[in-house]
Amino acid sequence: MPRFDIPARIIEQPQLAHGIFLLTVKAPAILDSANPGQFCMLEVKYNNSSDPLLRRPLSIYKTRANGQISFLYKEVGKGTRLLSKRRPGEIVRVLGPLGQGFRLIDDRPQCILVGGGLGIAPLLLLAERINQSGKLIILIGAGNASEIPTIEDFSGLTRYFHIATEDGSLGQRGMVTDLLAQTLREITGMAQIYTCGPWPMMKAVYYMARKKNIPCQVSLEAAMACGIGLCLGCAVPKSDSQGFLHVCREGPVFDADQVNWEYSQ
Amino acid sequence: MPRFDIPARIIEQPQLAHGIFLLTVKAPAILDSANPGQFCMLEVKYNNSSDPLLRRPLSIYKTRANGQISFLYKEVGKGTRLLSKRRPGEIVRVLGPLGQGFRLIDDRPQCILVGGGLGIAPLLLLAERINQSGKLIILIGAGNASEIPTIEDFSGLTRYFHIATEDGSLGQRGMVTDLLAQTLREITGMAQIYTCGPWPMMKAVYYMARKKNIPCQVSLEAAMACGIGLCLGCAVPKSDSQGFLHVCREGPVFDADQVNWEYSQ
Amino acid sequence: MIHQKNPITQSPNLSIKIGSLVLKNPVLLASGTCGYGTELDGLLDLDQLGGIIVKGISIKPSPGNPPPRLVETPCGLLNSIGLENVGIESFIGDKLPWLRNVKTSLIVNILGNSVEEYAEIAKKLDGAEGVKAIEVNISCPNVKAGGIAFGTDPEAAANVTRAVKKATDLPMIIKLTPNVTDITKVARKVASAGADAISLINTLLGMAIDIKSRRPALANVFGGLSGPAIKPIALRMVWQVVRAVDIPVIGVGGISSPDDALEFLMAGAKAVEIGTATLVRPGTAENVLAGIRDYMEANSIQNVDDLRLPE
Amino acid sequence: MIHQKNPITQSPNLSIKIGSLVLKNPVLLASGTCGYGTELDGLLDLDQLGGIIVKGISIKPSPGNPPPRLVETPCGLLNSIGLENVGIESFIGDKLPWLRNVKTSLIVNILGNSVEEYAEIAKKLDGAEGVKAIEVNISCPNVKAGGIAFGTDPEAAANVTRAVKKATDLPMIIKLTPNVTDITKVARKVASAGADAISLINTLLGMAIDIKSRRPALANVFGGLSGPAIKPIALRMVWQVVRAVDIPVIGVGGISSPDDALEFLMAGAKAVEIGTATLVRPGTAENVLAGIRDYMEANSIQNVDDLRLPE
Ligand SMILES: Cc1cc2nc3c(=O)[nH]c(=O)nc-3n(C[C@H](O)[C@H](O)[C@H](O)COP(=O)(O)OP(=O)(O)OC[C@H]3O[C@@H](n4cnc5c(N)ncnc54)[C@H](O)[C@@H]3O)c2cc1C
Ligand SMILES: Cc1cc2nc3c(=O)[nH]c(=O)nc-3n(C[C@H](O)[C@H](O)[C@H](O)COP(=O)(O)OP(=O)(O)OC[C@H]3O[C@@H](n4cnc5c(N)ncnc54)[C@H](O)[C@@H]3O)c2cc1C
Ligand SMILES: Cc1cc2nc3c(=O)[nH]c(=O)nc-3n(C[C@H](O)[C@H](O)[C@H](O)COP(=O)(O)O)c2cc1C
Ligand SMILES: Cc1cc2nc3c(=O)[nH]c(=O)nc-3n(C[C@H](O)[C@H](O)[C@H](O)COP(=O)(O)O)c2cc1C
Ligand code: FES
Ligand code: FES
Repeated sequence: MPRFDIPARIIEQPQLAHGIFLLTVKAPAILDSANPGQFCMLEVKYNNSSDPLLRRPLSIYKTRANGQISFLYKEVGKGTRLLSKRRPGEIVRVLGPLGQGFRLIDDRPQCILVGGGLGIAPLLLLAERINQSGKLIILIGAGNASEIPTIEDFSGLTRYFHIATEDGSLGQRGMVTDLLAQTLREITGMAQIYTCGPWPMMKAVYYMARKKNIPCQVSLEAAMACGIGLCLGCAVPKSDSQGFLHVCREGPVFDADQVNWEYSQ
Repeated sequence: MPRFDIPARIIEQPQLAHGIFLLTVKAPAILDSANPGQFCMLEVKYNNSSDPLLRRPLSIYKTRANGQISFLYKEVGKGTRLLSKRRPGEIVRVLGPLGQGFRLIDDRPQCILVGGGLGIAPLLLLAERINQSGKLIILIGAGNASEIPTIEDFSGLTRYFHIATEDGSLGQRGMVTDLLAQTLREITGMAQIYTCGPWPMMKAVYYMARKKNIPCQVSLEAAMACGIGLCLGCAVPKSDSQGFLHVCREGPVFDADQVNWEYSQ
Repeated sequence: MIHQKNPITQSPNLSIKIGSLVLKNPVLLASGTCGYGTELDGLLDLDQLGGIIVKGISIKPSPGNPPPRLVETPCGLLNSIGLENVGIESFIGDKLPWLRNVKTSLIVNILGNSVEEYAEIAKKLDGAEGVKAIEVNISCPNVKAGGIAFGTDPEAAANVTRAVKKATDLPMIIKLTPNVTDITKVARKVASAGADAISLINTLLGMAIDIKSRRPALANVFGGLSGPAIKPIALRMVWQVVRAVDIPVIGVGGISSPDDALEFLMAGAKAVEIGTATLVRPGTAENVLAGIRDYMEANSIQNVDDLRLPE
Repeated sequence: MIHQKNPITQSPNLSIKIGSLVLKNPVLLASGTCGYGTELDGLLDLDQLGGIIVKGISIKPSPGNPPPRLVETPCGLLNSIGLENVGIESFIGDKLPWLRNVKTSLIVNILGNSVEEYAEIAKKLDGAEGVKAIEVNISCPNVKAGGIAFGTDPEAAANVTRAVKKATDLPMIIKLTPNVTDITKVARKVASAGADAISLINTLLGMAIDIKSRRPALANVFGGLSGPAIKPIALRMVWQVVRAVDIPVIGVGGISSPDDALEFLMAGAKAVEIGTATLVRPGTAENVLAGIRDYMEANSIQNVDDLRLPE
């Protein structure tokens, strides 16, 4: 599984909604070996500054045939703020593709994607891939419509597409887990759930899936220093032992059973 | 002597020659109380980054009636490199005007300004000020022509204007001290020397002046943390005691006699 | 996280007590980074602050170390000023009168070459009108004798503490050096020797080499490291000392923002000192103070002491 | 500054000797920041380097500390990994075979809970094909027993040194902790107890508080501070220890660029280890090595040992 640490030129970086950016860089080498659910580590510091010190992990959101990769991200702190100031033509160092992405399960004709807020980021490539084969159900939730400005990228992929927002500004008023409950009531036959979003949401999704005996893959987040298994910092407790999963190396996508959901950081 | 620490908008920042920039910001408050030879401390870090930590001292090069101040500087390291990346419209924090500038001596009809390389930066305002009264002689030296791209700002001010470059690419081939030797041979009557440039140059200028009993003011540089007398870091040994001059507070302009020129840092 | 459930109606109470000393708020200026106060005139409203701790004063005036005295490091500053100061006589005669007019608590940082010298300076300050407390610097890494030598030896630290205590009735803060194996040992010793409070940390001993000139970048070779780089170490030591002694602890080291200050207050510091950050931005202390107030209001915290995390 | 007067014709000699161990150049990867080597496959050409020091190994496998284990600080990184590792058996069985094929010197970092454990691991490594040296970690701030407890007590440090020396014929590097009052004391003790070399520094003990959750940011409360922030402290300690002992000293702490490495080599370090910088940019060590070579060529320095500043 080849990985590359390359200086990538910024093609564009529009602000899609308040604090949400879509960064597109040219990185053909990374693109060629990228799988749905994988991520990259992006250098956010300027020039020779060492503050912020660490790179930031971002999921690969979209790829284009011409070697372009896009990252969909939210400005939440120092690092993402600096990144958002970068302009087309500038260079940003990108290390990737990293981690184990989603595993496609052949005997599951119905795939339910559950995304919360910017947790949709790793799901687009997956949705595109699934779309070529089985039945794709997409459920997306957010606080309000402006938190998910790229929703059109998903809505065209399948007619089984539902949105819930807490303030009702888009789709149904409520939580994405409400949508999932409805879906689980309706579907018959084998299914597979893929989810990414805030920890409490994923936890709820997993417990709902387990009740129905539906396998569930989750994409986790953890603070990372290296993204490639060197530092052992990105630990998440395992469900079955004293040990830890390492989000960057064995993840970020895990079978939800593996994770100790009761551990709160 | 009022000082201000203000966010100043960048008007323009052309690169005049390789690695030499002319940064113009809007800072009317600072301009109003600025005197020739004074400097400002400019924040060079981005956003919330604390590396580089310290501000950078730059002399006030030029002022315009509309509240604009210009700094003429050379990219030599991390801080100036970051500063040079800033674009019009962005904000840079500026603290100034700081320090004691040049003292105009009324009974000195002939004022000789000796600048080496970007040591000309604090001399322009002084030249403009002197020009209104006495006789102005300007001597400028540099390695080659491209190190002094703003030479026209000076050349129009007086007909007693001479340049020396080490490679002969502009003016006479040689050192600015050659020009000074010639000038000192020619002039008669009371004179005053003002100089800024590399330490060895200023030292040579001072020793030449002393031989002729001509008073000499020098603008010194020292590593600075605060620029306002808080840290006592910007020390330069005094000529007459164990004590130190503080470049930011008692300087940057000193009577050359006060300085221990034999101390090499 | 504490949510804003019942926004409080009174404004939060920021005043604190350090022994018999009452400060109007917990934000102080650290010694050596605010001169004698005058230097900040017009750039920072000293009247707003909890206190100002002036540059370390010795018996005799001192010229300090030869230059270069400063080197910038990643997120840090190395200094080897070496306690350049005007001496106690000139301080009282020339600097104190101006400082008396400032409406903040004046704390004088002192440094001696011997236990006797510490006591002598303290005695001189005892009668000086306007001085509210003494901060005893047993932690300066930049002077040959005295300074850090007292701070790294718990016994010596206790001796200085006792001597100063005897020499003055002023509240006495002992300022510790981080350059020790176990900070709690020194802290316990000075606490039981009668210190009214402990402040920490002074700078960490560091150095830099100028690879162009192929020489140490400071004329003095070693210098004291300050600034954001050292914040995690300062915070750890404050946390440890708060849990080791019963007297108030004042946190210092790399504080540049309200969030930084809140970390120290949550760790249990009674107050904070702003050092290098004032050099970088003279108005930092006012900004930190405003941010602490905002946080308390937003989180309905009435007293600044309540910021401390529950054990 | 040394000017390029007579550009040398041969390429500079970068090889160094640490006791009986010959390294092809002075650039090593620091323990805990390069995994077991495989993780860097394709991102860094290990064959180019002087050596690789793998993650600290204990007798039994260890899961390490609970998360969160990482916090970013200004120019620094706090970690509380807590020596998660596969244990000596699995290391020899599963990791060593791959490492044997790498054309660089393999150094194994070891950590025990007792003097006996250190000796036991060392004995196990003594016979292991491919292992060129042992780095004895008596400085880990993230484990309860052992680790730093040995490194802060000169006597205990000497005991571990002697025990490991007895257990193995491999060259033995003792890695010191900076969390001490006087680093030269510990250094002298381990040198006279038979260490072949000393490496320093391990991380500085620090902490951070998450003001949003109002909790220590690391589950373990304290962590070890590394990265550019600590470079001035590391360099100072290397300078001190180089002048205190006669055995080779290896410098580590905040080295990210060729200039950083040159500072340590000028201070007298025989070699350098790249730690946190590899996490930030996997190719750092190659870049550092190239930069050292360039500097030597530009300044006509034939042997890397000649970088050391004259006294
Ligand atoms: C595998 C993976 C994929 C991710 N994909 C995306 C994505 O596609 N879009 C997106 O908006 N965000 C994504 N995130 C979260 C993103 O990495 C953080 O929002 C970002 O690191 C915050 O950096 P900051 O400097 O702005 O925030 P700060 O809070 O200033 O960061 C301080 C430190 O905390 C770490 N940190 C803060 N929040 C998180 C977080 N949620 N997860 C991990 N580390 C964090 C930072 O990396 C940094 O080291 C992903 C995280 C992981 C682990
Ligand atoms: C009063 C005063 C006025 C100045 N005016 C000008 C000017 O008008 N134009 C101009 O080009 N330069 C001027 N300088 C020099 C300028 O401040 C430095 O070139 C600049 O600080 C270098 O920063 P850097 O980060 O690019 O270099 P680095 O070498 O990376 O800087 C590292 C550290 O060294 C300090 N430093 C480096 N060189 C100098 C220097 N020559 N003097 C003082 N500190 C230094 C920096 O401030 C910083 O703290 C002036 C200096 C002083 C003291
Ligand atoms: C330039 C400078 C001078 C200092 N002088 C003194 C001093 O005279 N007395 C003292 O106790 N501490 C002195 N200090 C230490 C600071 O008061 C403070 O303890 C230390 O810098 C850590 O805080 P900071 O990171 O906020 O600067 C000095 C620090 C600096 C940077
Ligand atoms: C995540 C991490 C894990 C570490 N693990 C070890 C270890 O297992 N054994 C050890 O001796 N040092 C360990 N260290 C310390 C480093 O080897 C090094 O001494 C220290 O980080 C300072 O160097 P740096 O600033 O270049 O990182 C670790 C450091 C980090 C950041
Ligand atoms: S982030 Fe370093 S091991 Fe996962
Ligand atoms: S730079 Fe701080 S006193 Fe001059």
